[in-house]
Order: sequence, then C-alpha cells, then structure tokens
Amino acid sequence: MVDGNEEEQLLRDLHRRMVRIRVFEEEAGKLMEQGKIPGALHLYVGEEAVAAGVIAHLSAEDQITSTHRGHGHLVAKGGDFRLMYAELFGKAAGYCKGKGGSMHIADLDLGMLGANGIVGGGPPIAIGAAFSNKYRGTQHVTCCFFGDGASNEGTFHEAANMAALFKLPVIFVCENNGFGEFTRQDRHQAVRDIADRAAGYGMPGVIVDGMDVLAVHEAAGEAIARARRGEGPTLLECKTYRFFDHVGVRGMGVVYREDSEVLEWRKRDPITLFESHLADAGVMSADAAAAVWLEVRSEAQDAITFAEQAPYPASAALLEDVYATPV
Amino acid sequence: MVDGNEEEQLLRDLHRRMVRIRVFEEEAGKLMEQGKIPGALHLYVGEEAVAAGVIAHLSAEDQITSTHRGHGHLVAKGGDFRLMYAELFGKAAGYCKGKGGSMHIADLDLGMLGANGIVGGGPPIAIGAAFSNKYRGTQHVTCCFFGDGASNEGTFHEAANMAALFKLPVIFVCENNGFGEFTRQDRHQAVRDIADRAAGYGMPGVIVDGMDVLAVHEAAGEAIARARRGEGPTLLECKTYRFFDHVGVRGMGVVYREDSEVLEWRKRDPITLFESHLADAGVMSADAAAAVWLEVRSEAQDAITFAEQAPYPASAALLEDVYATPV
Amino acid sequence: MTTTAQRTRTTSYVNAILEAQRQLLTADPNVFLCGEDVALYGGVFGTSRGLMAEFGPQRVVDTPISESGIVGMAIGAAATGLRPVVEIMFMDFVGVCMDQIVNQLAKMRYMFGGKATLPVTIRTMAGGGRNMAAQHSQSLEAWFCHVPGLKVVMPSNPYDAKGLLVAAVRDDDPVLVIDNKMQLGMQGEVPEDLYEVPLGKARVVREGTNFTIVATSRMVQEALAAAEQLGADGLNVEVVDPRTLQPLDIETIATSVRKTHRALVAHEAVRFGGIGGEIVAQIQEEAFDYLDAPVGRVGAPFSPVPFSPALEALYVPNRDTIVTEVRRILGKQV
Amino acid sequence: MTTTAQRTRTTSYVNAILEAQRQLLTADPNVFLCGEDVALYGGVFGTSRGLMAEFGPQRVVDTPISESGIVGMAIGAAATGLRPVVEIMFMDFVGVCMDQIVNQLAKMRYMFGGKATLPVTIRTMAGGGRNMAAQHSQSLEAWFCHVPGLKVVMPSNPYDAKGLLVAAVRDDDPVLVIDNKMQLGMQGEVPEDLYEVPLGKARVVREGTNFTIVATSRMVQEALAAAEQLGADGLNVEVVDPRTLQPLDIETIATSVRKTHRALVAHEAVRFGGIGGEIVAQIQEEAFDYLDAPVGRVGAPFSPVPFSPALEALYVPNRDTIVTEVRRILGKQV
Ligand SMILES: Cc1ncc(C[n+]2csc(CCOP(=O)(O)OP(=O)(O)O)c2C)c(N)n1
Ligand SMILES: Cc1ncc(C[n+]2csc(CCOP(=O)(O)OP(=O)(O)O)c2C)c(N)n1
Ligand SMILES: [Mg+2]
Ligand SMILES: [Mg+2]
Repeated sequence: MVDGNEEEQLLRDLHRRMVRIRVFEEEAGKLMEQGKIPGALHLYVGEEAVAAGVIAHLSAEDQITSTHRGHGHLVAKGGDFRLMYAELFGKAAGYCKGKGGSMHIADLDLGMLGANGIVGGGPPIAIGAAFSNKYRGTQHVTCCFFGDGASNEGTFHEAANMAALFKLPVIFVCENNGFGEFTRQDRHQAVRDIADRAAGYGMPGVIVDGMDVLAVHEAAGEAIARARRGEGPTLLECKTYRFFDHVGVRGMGVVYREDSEVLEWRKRDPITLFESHLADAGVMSADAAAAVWLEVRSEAQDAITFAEQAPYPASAALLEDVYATPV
Repeated sequence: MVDGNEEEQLLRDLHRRMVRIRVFEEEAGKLMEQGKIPGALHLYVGEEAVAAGVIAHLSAEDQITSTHRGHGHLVAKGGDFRLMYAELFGKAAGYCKGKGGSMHIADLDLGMLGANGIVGGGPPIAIGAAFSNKYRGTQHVTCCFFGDGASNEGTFHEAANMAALFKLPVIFVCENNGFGEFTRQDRHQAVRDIADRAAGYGMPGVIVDGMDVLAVHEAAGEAIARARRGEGPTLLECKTYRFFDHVGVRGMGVVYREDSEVLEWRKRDPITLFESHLADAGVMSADAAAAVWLEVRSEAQDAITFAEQAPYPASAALLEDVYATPV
Repeated sequence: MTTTAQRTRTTSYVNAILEAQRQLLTADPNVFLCGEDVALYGGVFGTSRGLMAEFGPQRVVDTPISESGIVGMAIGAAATGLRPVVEIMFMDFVGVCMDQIVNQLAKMRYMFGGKATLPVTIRTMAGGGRNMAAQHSQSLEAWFCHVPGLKVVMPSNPYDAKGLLVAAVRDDDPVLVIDNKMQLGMQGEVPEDLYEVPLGKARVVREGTNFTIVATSRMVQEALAAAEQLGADGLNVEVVDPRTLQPLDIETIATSVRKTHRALVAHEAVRFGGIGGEIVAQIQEEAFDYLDAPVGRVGAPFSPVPFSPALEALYVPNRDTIVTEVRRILGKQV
Repeated sequence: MTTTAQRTRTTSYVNAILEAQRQLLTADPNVFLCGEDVALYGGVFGTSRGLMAEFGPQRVVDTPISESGIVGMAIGAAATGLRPVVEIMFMDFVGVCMDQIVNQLAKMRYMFGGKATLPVTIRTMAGGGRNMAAQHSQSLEAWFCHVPGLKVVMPSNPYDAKGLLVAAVRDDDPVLVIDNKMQLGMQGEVPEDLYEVPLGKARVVREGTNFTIVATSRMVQEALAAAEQLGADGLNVEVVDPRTLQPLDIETIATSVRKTHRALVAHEAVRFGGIGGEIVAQIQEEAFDYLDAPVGRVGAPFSPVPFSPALEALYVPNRDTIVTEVRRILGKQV
C-alpha cells in the first residue's frame, strides 16, 4: 500500500510518462512530415496509458520487449529524448548509433530489449528474458508488448504456452487498438477478446480499459506481483486505439476507418481523461499540468536540436558491431 | 438417421477400418525390425479409433491432412496396402514412387494430402483445402489430424484462427496420445485439455474418448455436419494412447513411461472394446470378427509380397517430379 | 511463349503488377489473391488497389498476420485445384513462413511422386534504399534458388514485371516473384493485353564486346549506368539480365562471356553466399578458357542493412560500386 | 586459442559432443541446454544423455515442440546474461524458426549499435544417408553463411566436434554448429579436458601437391578416400577442411590452390546455390593466375532428398562422385 504522498507521486509520474510519450511522438510525426526522419515511423499517440500504466511498475532490471510501435515503450521506460531523436535521424549519437532507427530502437541498460520490425518477433524473446530472471534467482519480470494483429502470429502462441508451462515471470500485454495495419480486428480474428486465449495456455486473461491509465496500472500491478511471486504469466489485454495512422500521422489516402470513429475515441484521450481526474482529485491543477507539457516540450526541442546537429555515423561504422568477436 | 441395416453396415465398416490399420501397422513394425523397411516409422497402433471414427464420414472428395504418424490415416481413407507397403519399401510401385516413404505417404486421389515430416506442418495446408472447398462452392470438408505435441507449434494457432475467421469447413482433430515423442503432456503444456484452446479462436472445442470409435464417430459427425452447413471449424480432441514406441515398435532403451501404463491403456484397446460391443449388440460374433482379421491379414501378406518383389525406382526417377514444367 | 501484344503504353512498375493481377483474375476463375491488407486497402504497395471491389472479397482476400497460415492456405488450395497468388509484404518476412515454402510447397510434388501440382505464386518485395533498416530491406533470393522445387523470378522493369508475373501465375510450379521496392515508380512500355515473358530465359539488355555484367533486378539499371561510364575507359559493356534465377539461363550468360572474356555479377543481396557465387562458379565452369580475368562480384557488404541514410548509401550497391569493381578486375587482368 | 590437452583417448563423435556439453555446463553456471527431448530423454541422438540427472532440469531443459519459442527463449536469455546451447533436432526444422535465427538473433547486435551480446549456440543435425527423406536430410548451411551476424561451423571428426563446440559456446556471437548424422558413430582421438578448436581456421587434412579438394563435414572422409583412389591417376591430392564456413578461412584454401593449380569443392548440400559457389568464386578471385582448370564442385543434384534407398544412394555425394568430378576437371585442363 502506498500512503497519500506516494500515491500523489505515482499519479504525477504516470502523467509525466504519458505526456513525454505524446510530445515525443507528435514532434517525431512533424519531423517525419518535414522529411527529416527517414524510413517508417509507427507512432504511439492514443495508446499512452498502456505503456505508462504497465511500465511504471518496472525498474531498469525488469525488461520489456516491444514492437514496431516502440517509441512509447522506450519513453515510458525512461528513454533519453536526445538519444531517441538522434536514433530516428540516423545519427551516430543515437541509441543504436543510427543503425537501428525507429523500428529497432533499444536501450539494454534500461531493460528495453528493442523495438521489432517483425510482428510477433517479441514474445519468444520476452520469455527468454523471463527465463533468465528466474534462472538467476531474481524477482525481475519481463513485460511483452504486442498488438491485436500480432496475437495471430504463431510466435505468440509458442511463447504463451512455454511461459505458462515454465511459470515464467512474464506479462503479455496486448495493445488491442482494434487494427492490424488497416484491417479491423473483426476481420482478422473471430474473437472479440484476445484475453480469451489465455485459458488455452493455463494462465489468467484480464481485460482492461486501455485509455484509463489507473485501470491499466492496477491490473498490471496485479499481474506483475503475481509474476514476481513465481506464480507465472498473465495475459493482459488493454483495449485502446491509435489516433494517428498506421504509419506516420495522416493516412495514405485509402479509407479504412471513418474520421468520426477517430474523433469518438479522441474523446477518451487517455491524457485528457487523466488530467481531469487529477484536477478533480486536487492532485494537479490545469496550470500544473500545463507546466509539465511546457517542460517536456522544451526537453523535446532541446533533444531535437541536439539530434539535428549531431553527425552521421562515419563510414567505418558500417562494418562494426556485426560481431562481438570478429575473426 | 440410418436404419438398422445401414447402422450395422457402419459398425462393420468402422471395425474393418480399425483392423486394417492394426494389421497394416503390426506388419510394418515387423518388417522394420527385420530391416526391410528403411528410415523412420511412426506407428499408429492404439489410436485406430480416431482415424476410423473420423474418416468413416468422408468421401474421396473430402480431404485430410496427416502427420508423421500417417499410415493409419491413409488406411482409414481407403489406402491400398500394395501401394502403401511398396512406398514404405521405397519401391517404384509405391504411392509416391518410393520418393516419399513413411513420412510423406500420400494419395491425392483419395483426398489424403500427405503425411508430414514437420510437426505442425499440416494445419496451414488443411485450411487451404477447406478454403478451396468453400471457394468452389462444394460441401466438402477437410479433417486435419495433429498431435498434442503439435498443438504447441505456431502453425496450429495461425491455422485455427484463420479457419474460425473465414468459417472454413475444417475439423481440427487433435490426437492427444499424451506424449510428444518422449515428453509427457504435462511437461509440454500447462493445460490438460487442448480443446480449451478452441474458445480463443471462436470455435467449439469438443473432447471425446479416443479409444471409443463410436464416440469419436458421433462427435466427428456433428463437427463435420456443422462444417458442411457452412458454420465453420471445430476442434475435436480425442484422448488416446500409442501402444508402440514413438518410432518403431519397441523403445530405444531410455525409459520415459512405465510398461504398466502401457498395459493399463491396452486394457482399453479400441478394437477389443469395439469387438465386445459388436458381440454384445449381436452385430458381429467373435468368429465373424476373426474372419475379418484373417481376411485383412491375407490382404497384408499379399501386399507385402507384392512390395518385396517390386523393383526399386530407376536412376532416372531421381530427377523426375521436381517440377511439373521443367524449363 | 511470349505473346506479341499489340498496344503498349508507358506505365509504372506498380501498375504493371496491378494490371497483370487484374487480367489474371479475369482470365481464370481459379486465380485468387491473398495476403495482409491486399483487399480492402489494396496492398501496402498498391499492387492490388481496386481489385477487391472488382472481384469480390472471396477472390481478393485479406488475411490475418499469419504468414505460415497464408502460405499453407495457398498450398492446400493449390493442391485441390486453385491457383493462388500470395503476397508476402516484405521479403524479410519469409523467415516466419520458411517451412511452409521450403519444406511443404517446394517438396510436395517430389515427395508425392509427382502427384501434387502446386501452381502457387508468391509475390514479395525486396531491397534497400528506403531506410527501412535490417528487417525490411533484405534480398534473400539466394536461399530460394538453393531449394529444388521452387522457381525464382526477379524482374528489372515494368515490361518484365507484368510478363514474368503472368508466366509465374500460369506456371504449374511454385514461383517466387521478387520485386524491388525502389523500382515501383519506374516507368516503361507495357503492353495492355496479357502476355508472358517466359521463365528461364535471360535477356541481353545492352550489347557489348569486351566486358559482361550480369545484373539482377534493380542492379540492371545500375549496370546500364555503369556501362555508360565505363565507355570512357574504352570498354564496350554487355549487360545480361537473367530475369529468372531459378532456372538460370547460364547459356546466354556463358555465350556473352565467351565473347567478352571478362565478367562481373552484380546483385543487391549480401555478396557472401549470394547467388553471384553460383553464377561465377558456372561461368568459370562454362567459359574457363575464355576468361582473361577473374569474374568479379558486386553485392552488399557483410553486415545487416543499416538504417542511417549515411550508412545505407554506402551499403546498397550502385553504379559506382560496379564501376569500381570493373576497374579492379581489369587491374587483375592476365 | 587451441589449448593443448594432455590426455586423449579414442571415442565417438556423439560422445565428444556429450562430453563438451557436460564440461561446459560444469565450467560456466550461465551455460544451459534446451531443446526437444534433450533433458529426460537425453536427446534423440544421445548428445545430452545423463546431463539432466547431473545438472538438474533448470540447466538442461525439455521444451515443447515450439522451435521459434525455443530460439527466442535463447535470445532473450542471452541478451540478459546467459549462455544458451539450443538443440534444433534436425536441421530441416530451421524453417519453423528462421525468423528468430536470422532476423532477431543474427541482427540484434548490429541493430542495437553493438549493445547486445548474444552468445547463443544452436546445434543441429544435417545430412542424408539414413533414408529419412526430404524433410529430415537436408544440409542448409548456405542459408546461414549468407547472414551477417551468424557464425557457421561444420565439424568433420570427433576432435573437431568437441573443440569447435567448446569454441562456439565460449564465443560471444551466435554460432550454428551443424553436425552430420552419419558421423555420430565415427571414432577418433579426443582429449579428455576442455579445449578449443578456433573458429575461422581451416585445416589441411592431407597434404598434396597437384590437386586441392576443399571438403566440408562428412565429405572430408569421402575426399580422403577419393584422394587415395586418385593416387592411381598420378594425383597427389591435398584435402582442406574449412571447419567453419563463416568466417571462411579463404587464405588457407587459396594458398593450397596456388600450390596445386587445380581444385574442387565438395559438400553434401544441393550443388546449385550451395556454399561451394561462394568458395569457387573466392578461389578464382584469389588464385586466378594459378588455375590450370576450372574449379569443380560436388554437391547433391537438384531435387529434394529422395526416400528410396535406391535413389538416396545416387543422391548423396560420396568418394565416387568426387573421383568422377576430379577426372572431369582434369579433362578440361588447359
Ligand atoms: C511478420 C510480419 N508480418 C507483417 C508485417 C507488416 N506489419 C507491420 S505492423 C503490422 C500490423 C501490426 O498490427 P498490430 O500487431 O495490431 O500492431 P499495431 O500496429 O496495431 O500497433 C503489419 C502487418 C511485419 N512487420 N512483420
Ligand atoms: C518442426 C518439427 N519439430 C520437431 C520434430 C521432431 N518430432 C517428430 S514427431 C515429434 C513428436 C510429435 O508429437 P505429437 O504431435 O504429439 O504427435 P505423436 O508423435 O504423439 O503422434 C517430434 C518432436 C519434427 N518432426 N518437426
Ligand atoms: Mg493493432
Ligand atoms: Mg502426441
């Protein structure tokens, strides 16, 4: 149990994590539209409550695996904006020396085992980290983020079964945003609740409102505590929505969802929702919240400037880091 | 509804299918032990009720996909002993001209789309045949046999989801014999009933006693009728047991199950059980049953003689059948 | 055979694919398309735009993100009489369905003694140049050329893109058609009607007398540009495009080298273990006595594809890489 | 480095692997083994027999039949400090876990800018000869040699089997160790202690003067037998075993060819697209001026592996195939 002060601190922390994600992503979207960020950019805007609510429970020694939509996870895990933007720009100062970019952004020191360009690539890796936590006799857990679309890849199935069998300390966090790319959930699976799959592996399946950061935080807390107690994995399905397009900010001209649907969901913007809760609870006034935004925006601006000015990798970098011990 | 005569005919048919499998397999096991059949031989003895009960519902235009343990399925589908033994011997007269052997035995004319050396290789192919049945506007169904071990491969998951989504006329028949190779089910998955996985895809999951051919026949009948009506797939789990070792007849010296367990299961030998039922019901006396065995044994002997005397493929066969239209 | 089509006009590579698919759907009721976002969205590269509206969702099928399921579905459908055209969005994703392609699709006919016919076409998109990093930029054709039972096609222009795709779909064997994402906007003359560019026939794209460049896919354009540049060195370069790598038309290649005496193979895939090694081995086998210099190879260096534009520009081979390698070979001449 | 071990004795290839694994488990608490039936049963080839009893089920782990899950588990474990040794029972099964090996394991270090270290060893069993047919007999090493980030090892005898496996497990990079199922019973001198055979160093197995055979894995024995036979033709054959194909010790190979002037590469994999093409391309690159004849290749013909003993005997290359190819090359000599 947390006392009043700690509780307040937690609420501020959740808020800040979400704002940092939102600001990071909106700026990244702009930079992409300005042609400054190359490659493919999958933005997390709208889904902030999931990453923030889950990751607030973790230390740097707890790991996460991520997806192609990975910035949000890394920001929530404490990612450094400078190193993140530098990576998105392909600069040598980036998290991956510019070699990974958006789809492979990672910080192993923070326990962020990497965004992943392969849908369903993460779950097998997550159970490995969890296996290792258990093998080494620690209490650490691994949170595996994946989408509704990814829940149809065979790798999810294999990892879920192994996790339950070995009672591994892993939480499968399904970010069900209702779409795999441009295909609505009811056109990629016959079930409405992905949590229904949990029973088939022998683990609990929990559904939570993914726009409500406190609900996510609470449900994740239970699953994580269970994992730390050695009782095995949980499948936590967070119902959420992405406000931007699958790639980038605005769609590419093919209509696969109505604007009205986006607007409807935007009414439940996880940050707005949470800020009114914070104001009602007297934890954070509108002004105080605005100050957080301001501060984070300036953090972002500073980082973007840093990233823009940073040099590209030298040619020699091309063939470095392929092997730890080149022969 | 079947009238009394048809009912009797069905019972005789189920019995004959099981006896044909048993005899085929026992003889194959002997031939392997005599060094006459090369390669790996996975025998179906003990599981006859599953193949017989399911396949009795099918015509040659309904397809099945099979596993590494595929002879039983082909026999049940009407496989010709001569062509089967010839294939196991690697002779040119075999079903696959000797190129496939036990692990790839197939008869496309009978709708048997092949044994498969890859665990979990079959389910994706099965949904393709089912897709085709539906696409072509037929009422045909596809039965996909797979093991408890295979239920942990990602391919099963992908196929099950797609089948439910597309409402494909396919029945996933899980032959749960309690082991994947030498690993007991409780050491490869945390669930006891694989049928529990069905709900996660949005299809019915049914459990049936896989040693009771009538129970299998009835449950399969419902699932198949459902599929023919266009209502989609079913996961049918048959609890069964293999009497022989994973490969061949007798174990390779490493103990992974007690003899007493095998003996316990042998008390529920599906053919013995069914023969007492038939005798009790006055459908088939012990003598009449013995006559069936005799007849089938002679069919097998004839086929083995044929296969032994048949020539090996000519060298030219090596490079034939790689392509339909070689360039 | 190649049908000589009457009316042609200039169009893009992506339109050539779209048109081929539309015409194939029209011509044969057993042809259907499936893949991720190929139907409602029309394919993330636009290669099936509008086809679901035209042919219905039964023939142009959106699938879940389940590549093994998708390829398997094509196999089962083909084994029972249909002619599936599958899209695997990026070639890099073949890793999640390799077994279905290599152990099932490619081998089924042989394993079953010739009794299965599997007219499956798998279309996929390879190559770098768009800063898509290590898992969205690979060229993995060499893996498939090593697998008996598959045919492997790599078009280098809109005309071939359409004609080879038509030939692939009509072919009764499994064919992998590998497009390059940097070619999608490329313009070229394309006949309006259905026509085939036959599998297994290389094309001499540019005639020359004293150097042969064998180039695949997008490297054909780079080789042509390099050839122009090398004119200044007194070289008259012949450029040969194999068009299909499996089967490989070694005769056309060897004939060229016997004439020019010097050769180089250029592809975008990693050089080590790429199909270039096979082609070089066959060239020196077929034209040993004619060679005045070792046969060179241009391919990507030995690292994953880097994200950074600064590094990717160094990574993906181009006209300059080719020119440099040609000059290096000439320096080695006997 | 190679540690010179004191006591040796004759033992089998399978025992060499078993012993290496036991000693590695003893020496390093971060080493664990996992795979299908590796623990209770001790591995279907017996390569981990008794190890679960000795080290406990946490360090010798039976897994479900979920190869992508298994390889992924090794990746996650390695990225967080462990040193996994994975068994993929038959090499043919890599198809179901190719993405985890190629897109995750091999590329992670590079994609993450050098920050991930992935000391994963994958052991697997290749090759024909046991009538296991098309899905249990393949040699697919060429696929992996083409993937930057992986190392690829193919031992040809019990001494190397142990020493290379030890080096692979101690190496901080992902290594694929490919054994050949026909070699499991092979006897040879094996030191009792832990020792390493360094990765990336070829071995001249037999010295000779006027022909070089580069042979991998089981083809080394066949090449040695062929060399004896070819003595009658007045040939004094040198046999080189690369031992690791990635990295490839081309220097040792080229040095041999510069001495002998004629060469052939022999492997069990399908010839077309096999690693032989790469080696030939590098030989003609490094030793062009020394070659008196085209470099030959021996590999399997272009079909899936047939089941029938009558056909498999024709399919898998052997000493006779090698002798025939050597003679063919000599016929082509300039
Ligand atoms: C194996 C694989 N298949 C397909 C893709 C292409 N792709 C990238 S993201 C995506 C949709 C993923 O959907 P979901 O898992 O729901 O995540 P979301 O994008 O909604 O966050 C697809 C199909 C891929 N990257 N990897
Ligand atoms: C992809 C793959 N992994 C592993 C194997 C080795 N293998 C052959 S049969 C078998 C056990 C299969 O168990 P199950 O599915 O229960 O079928 P059963 O043998 O019990 O009939 C295994 C692991 C294989 N053939 N293919
Ligand atoms: Mg989604
Ligand atoms: Mg089983």
